Amino acid sequence: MLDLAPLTIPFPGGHMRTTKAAACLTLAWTIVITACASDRPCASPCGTIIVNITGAPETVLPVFAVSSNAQAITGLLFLPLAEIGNDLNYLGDGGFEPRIARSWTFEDSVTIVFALDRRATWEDGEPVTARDVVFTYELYRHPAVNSDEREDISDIVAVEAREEHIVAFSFSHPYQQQFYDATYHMRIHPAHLLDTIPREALRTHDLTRAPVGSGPYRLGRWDVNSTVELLANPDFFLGAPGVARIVVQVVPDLNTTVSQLIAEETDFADFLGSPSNVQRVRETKEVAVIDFPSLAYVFVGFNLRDPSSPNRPHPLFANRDVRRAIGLAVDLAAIAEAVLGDSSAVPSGPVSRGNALWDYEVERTPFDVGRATQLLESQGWTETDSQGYRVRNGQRLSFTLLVPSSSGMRRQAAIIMESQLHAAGIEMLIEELEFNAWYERSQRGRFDATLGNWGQKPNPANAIGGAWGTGGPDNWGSYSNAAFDSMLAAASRATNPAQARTNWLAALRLLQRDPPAVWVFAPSQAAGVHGRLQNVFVRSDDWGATMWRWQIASDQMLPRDRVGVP
Amino acid sequence: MGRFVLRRLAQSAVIVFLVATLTFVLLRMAPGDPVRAQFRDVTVSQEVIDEYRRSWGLDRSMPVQYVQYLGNLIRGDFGQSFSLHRPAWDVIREALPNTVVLALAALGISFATGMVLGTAQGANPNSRMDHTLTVITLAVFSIPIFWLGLMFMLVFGQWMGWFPIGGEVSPVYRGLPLVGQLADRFRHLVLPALTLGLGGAAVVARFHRAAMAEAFAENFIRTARAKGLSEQTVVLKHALRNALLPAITMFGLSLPVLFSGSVLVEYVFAWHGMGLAAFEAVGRRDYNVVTAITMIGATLVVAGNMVADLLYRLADPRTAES
Amino acid sequence: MRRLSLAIAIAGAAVVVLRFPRIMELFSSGAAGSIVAAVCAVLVPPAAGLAWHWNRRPGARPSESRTARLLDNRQFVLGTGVVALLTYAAVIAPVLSSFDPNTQTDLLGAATLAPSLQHPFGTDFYSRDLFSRMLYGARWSLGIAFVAVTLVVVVGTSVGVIAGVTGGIVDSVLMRMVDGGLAIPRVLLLLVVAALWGNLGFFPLAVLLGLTGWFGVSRIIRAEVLSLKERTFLAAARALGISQLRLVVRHILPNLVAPVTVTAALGVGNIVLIEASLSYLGIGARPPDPGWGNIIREGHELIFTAPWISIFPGAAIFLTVIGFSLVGDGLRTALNPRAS
Amino acid sequence: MSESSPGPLVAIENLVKHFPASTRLFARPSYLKAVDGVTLSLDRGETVALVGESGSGKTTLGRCVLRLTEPTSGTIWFDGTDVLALGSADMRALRRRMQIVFQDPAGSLNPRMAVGTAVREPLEVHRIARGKAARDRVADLFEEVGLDPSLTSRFPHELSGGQKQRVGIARALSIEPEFLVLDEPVSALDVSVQAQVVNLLTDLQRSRNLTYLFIAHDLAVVRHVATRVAVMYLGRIVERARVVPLYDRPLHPYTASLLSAVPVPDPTVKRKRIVLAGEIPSPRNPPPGCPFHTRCPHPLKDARCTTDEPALRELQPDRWVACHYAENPMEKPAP
Repeated sequence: MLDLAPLTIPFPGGHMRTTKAAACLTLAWTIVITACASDRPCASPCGTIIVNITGAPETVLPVFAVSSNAQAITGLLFLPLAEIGNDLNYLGDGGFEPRIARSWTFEDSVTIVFALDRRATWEDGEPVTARDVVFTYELYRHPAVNSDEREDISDIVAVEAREEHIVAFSFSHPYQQQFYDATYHMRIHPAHLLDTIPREALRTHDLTRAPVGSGPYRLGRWDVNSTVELLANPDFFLGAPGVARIVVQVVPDLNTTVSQLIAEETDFADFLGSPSNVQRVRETKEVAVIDFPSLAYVFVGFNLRDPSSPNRPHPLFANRDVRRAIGLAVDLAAIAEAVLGDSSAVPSGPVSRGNALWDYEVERTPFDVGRATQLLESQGWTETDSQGYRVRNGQRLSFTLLVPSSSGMRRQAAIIMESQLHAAGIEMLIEELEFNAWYERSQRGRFDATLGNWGQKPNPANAIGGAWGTGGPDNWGSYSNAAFDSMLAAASRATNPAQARTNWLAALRLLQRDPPAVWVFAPSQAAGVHGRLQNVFVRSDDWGATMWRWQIASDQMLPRDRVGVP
Repeated sequence: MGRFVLRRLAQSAVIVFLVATLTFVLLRMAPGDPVRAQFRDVTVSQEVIDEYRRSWGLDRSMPVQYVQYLGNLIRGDFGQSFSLHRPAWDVIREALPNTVVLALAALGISFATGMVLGTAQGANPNSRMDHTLTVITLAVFSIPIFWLGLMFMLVFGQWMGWFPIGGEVSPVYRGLPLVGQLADRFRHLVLPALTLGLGGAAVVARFHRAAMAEAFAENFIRTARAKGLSEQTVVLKHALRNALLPAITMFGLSLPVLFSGSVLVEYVFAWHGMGLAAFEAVGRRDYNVVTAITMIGATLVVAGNMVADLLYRLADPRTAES
Repeated sequence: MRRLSLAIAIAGAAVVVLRFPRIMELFSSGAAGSIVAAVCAVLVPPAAGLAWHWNRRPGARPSESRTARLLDNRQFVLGTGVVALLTYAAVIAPVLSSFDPNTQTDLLGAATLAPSLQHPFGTDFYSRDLFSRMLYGARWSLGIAFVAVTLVVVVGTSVGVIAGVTGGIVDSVLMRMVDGGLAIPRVLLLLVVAALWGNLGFFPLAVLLGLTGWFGVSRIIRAEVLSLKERTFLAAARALGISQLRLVVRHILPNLVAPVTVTAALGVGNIVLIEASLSYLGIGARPPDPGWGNIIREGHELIFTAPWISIFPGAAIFLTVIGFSLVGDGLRTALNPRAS
Repeated sequence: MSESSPGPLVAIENLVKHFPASTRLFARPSYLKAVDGVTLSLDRGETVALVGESGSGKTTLGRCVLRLTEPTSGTIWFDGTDVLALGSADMRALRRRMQIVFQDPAGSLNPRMAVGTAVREPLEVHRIARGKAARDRVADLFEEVGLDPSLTSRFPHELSGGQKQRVGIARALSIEPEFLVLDEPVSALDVSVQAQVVNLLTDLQRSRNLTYLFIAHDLAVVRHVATRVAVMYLGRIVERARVVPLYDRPLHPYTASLLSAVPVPDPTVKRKRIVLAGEIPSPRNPPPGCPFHTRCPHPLKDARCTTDEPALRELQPDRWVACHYAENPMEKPAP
């Protein structure tokens, strides 16, 4: 057969050709859209940032925010005592920037005293005081308010107002993450407005839809399903924001978001999806791609218990060598490259790229089919059936992997893994489930293996312990290793960074030898940003964190920047 | 006729009630937990989960929940949206007008295009034009709707830049003058409405062609022609009037199809209507929102069918006699 | 129809000649599926040739019969041709393609290749041969459609006939059920139901599609029965003391053949479309097995960079729907006794 | 078959059939009185003609007799049996003795069934004959009604109207009934064929000793067939008599007008034709008093006619009329 060069179908990437008619139409539109905005020069704040998110934010009050989008949006309206640094350091106070708190002192090993910034005011003009901080702490701790941050601040035993602008935090014991716990989880809420509302009625109270904050932006308009409009607070005590308005719109389909970015209809999306989407954006000169480390990692979790009767060990995965053999039989680097493209990375354990632990040098499991074969044969999987799968006592070496259908990346990884494991004589059946069904099956332990994805906070201790520690609430596969548990505890309670590091390293090495999962990949995330935006930085845990400092060059403004901006 | 209307109203109420019950039960049977669905990919303590469940009344047994739900419903309360911390009605109040606008535009496109094509075909059956149009309408009917949407988006949105790519209005809509707002709405409506309406146009054209051909074959058309009426008068006055009945039936039947199609179109075009809201709410296991949207969708469909039936009776008194 | 037989015979013969080594390979493989495909590939061309020859004989067709009218209907013949070719390709899939549909030939080197001679439809994200996946996907997509439509027709006709013949309360109850069924947005219903099971597998999915698709059919059939009931020949049959059962079986059902066939033919295309939409939403064939809907779904993410992945299955769905619509239209015209 | 019981073969007493029908939006439910108290009897071997314009209820009456339409009230006796009291099994047995031939020969045959099969079907259903015997029987029947037995494999749309009607007759005769309702059996046929079919029917009556209820919308056809005639108007019988006296001297103005419309073979004869004004009123709301008064051409018509409904009274032996002025009939139309 002749081997010709592949036929390529011409498919222009950007907007290549615009017909005359189209040009006329666009011109007409531009006239309509600009007619209403006078041609005044841009004094800061000016312009509009349009942000695409995939799902509607559930709230605009931080204490109820759960999704990352709601956290980013509420973060623009409400301030914490201090903001975590861009390096996401959570040990001591390194890198933290003042916000509501102007300064702080470590009074003793269990007390931090904050001095509040006297310039800080609520939108209604009231000053922000120590009373608000105390109120906020009580709010976050209150069972009826039921904030999911409640557990993260459980080491804080008391918050008291010493003066109108002095507040003291007391901790149950000395540890490295005290400052992080005092500042990262809570954003200060206005006591004078919210204190009179019964706590259980707060969640649905009218004030939660018209929040009064102290941040760089104020809520302009909120359409539940579609858009949140934020307007700059020109009197913000830390300096006026750079951009006059932020419109956050809900666009569920990432293809649509990417097309909108390319067509300059939107300015920012923190997630672009597949590498091919990222590539499309890269090819557009008006839009920049910003890579930043993600706080998530993807894994194949093994169930160590028999899914049909949890008291019995799993017939396959209770055996450590079978688990290791599966890890050795998949070419994780190839999967990462195929699925994530350039930003590929294989994790060494349950850690994400945005996590400070990422730099610790723990060896990755190598791709070594020979070693895998050796391990399987040592366990009696010596024969092979007609389809090439290993057989022992007439039983095929076969298991089912649960995959949530909502995640394209995970599905792709599963399909590649299926093929690689087939080559090693292991049958992996893929069972795609709708996200909630997948979650329920996984959480109830009704699976052989499940393809999961955990997001982490800057401090990963709670998330790692919850997912892999004995009896952890999210330990779906019932993994239990007392040595690992104690190393984890030691790492969390370490009083200096070196000690913490030693314990973390030991814990991760242990997980490598006795793997409860295959750590598949730790993605780096790509955000699309319109080129006219300057001073842009995307922090891994919160896309909105630095947005108030973003700016638009006045000579690069688009017509839509001016429409309706007061 | 009055009894007929009353009976149909009663039946419609029963249908909507049954649909609500079925949705209620199906949702709670479906795996997944509304509380867990709020915490995607993040760990959360059981304590928090339990408190949510208690405050949403999910800790009670299904029959108790059902009775409470019905009680609220009778008072016109669709319950709270779990994921948005506000009444489910708020979600619908925002989404419903968007869906109605899209559906009406799509219906308009379907019927206007379909009737014109169908009339052109039916008036000259088996002509060359008839055959060409048959193939074209078949082709349009056969295109998967989401594919059509993406292609429209790519060609007319991105390459040509004629129309915006998604959303029902621009993000800066509110700052526009009235004329600008109208133009903005129109520009956003074109692609989704075409996507949703073209498939329907093909169906309408096919049915209308058949009806027209049949009407033309009937004697009275021959009589009308014999009387020396112009071809145009024959087509418009006589044949069209008689072919209206199938069109009315089509209208009733096309409503459910529209609602199903709108889920995909709304998803692709980020059109914040009921279909998209339902899609998201199913994903978040937001029981009350899903049930409310299904009920309202069912009400619209049932009402549409009822109107179609009434029109049918008014247009053709013979049906009332049997 | 004669020309169609001839076309199939020639195409089939060409396949046999061009893919002869592959056929021999399949014969010697020993796998039952491969041998069946090889046997079909060898047998179809002579069978089509015979059909052509038989039709060529003078007087082979009584010019007055309904069959003859059907075979003279150009739309019907064209539609049948399209459907037959697609089905034929699906049956002899292993003969036409040397690639296994699920094999990832070279994950990092041969992914998303544009169409070439080696890969006529290109390769997908996983470097799998799309031509092969299309052929095997046809088995899934067409198979589901056939099974589901059978179910739709059987249930829809039964309910329609029962409601129409019985009348009264039974009719009211059944029709209100149908109204209810029509009032629930089908995609929503399927979303919720599918969430219960995930990857359903062939028959459950077909049954699900079938059981949610009969409402409209039963409406049409009931209306048809009601209009039949007004016809004198049923009164004549009743006057002759013919039992209700026989009345239904011998007098009503045969007169429903036309609407039922037309509905069925149009229904196949509809089900293929719905299955594709469902796969798009993540409910379809279990990966890595191909179905047209799955292929489109996998191509969706790459639609702007590797459009061929979704163009070919889209076109296949398009062809199927057109084919069956033409068949349905042809049947409608030919089976209408007044049309002569 | 019992030939034993004396008296008429079929006796209809005070038969009423109402159809529910609501007229206008938000109106109270009303009824359409298709048949409104008809009494009629047929002796063995005779032909009673039932005549009236369309809408007069004669077809409904014919169908009621066979219970193809369930009457609202009244009694029907067939050979001494109360037909309306029969259960479905007994009714099916009785159906062997009474049959119907419909007006529309095309509609009364299943378009999807070969005509031979259609005639054979009742034979098999009633276990009269099956297999070859049944086929022979069908061939005989075809010959008897004047059809070529080779037509048995044809479908209805391949036959002419006259042929179809002959099939319909053969089918009705297949189970050897004693009584036939002929529901305008020839009115849908071409005039040339009409006579042939009518002749066939008279021949069959003679050879098989059949009793006919012959329904027709004018008096022309029935003159040579019927022994007695009943004229219906708006669901009621307005005149009932033997053929000769009725044709000679119609006592009811409606009969007179119908009779005046019968063409006379001799074109030289001039005759005054009575043309009725308007159309038959809707049976949904029949006029008060004499139902015919709105169109009555009788010179003596007066206020009484609009208020009092005339009873059907026996004016002469076997001569019943429902007209206040039956004693002063209108002039017999010329000659």
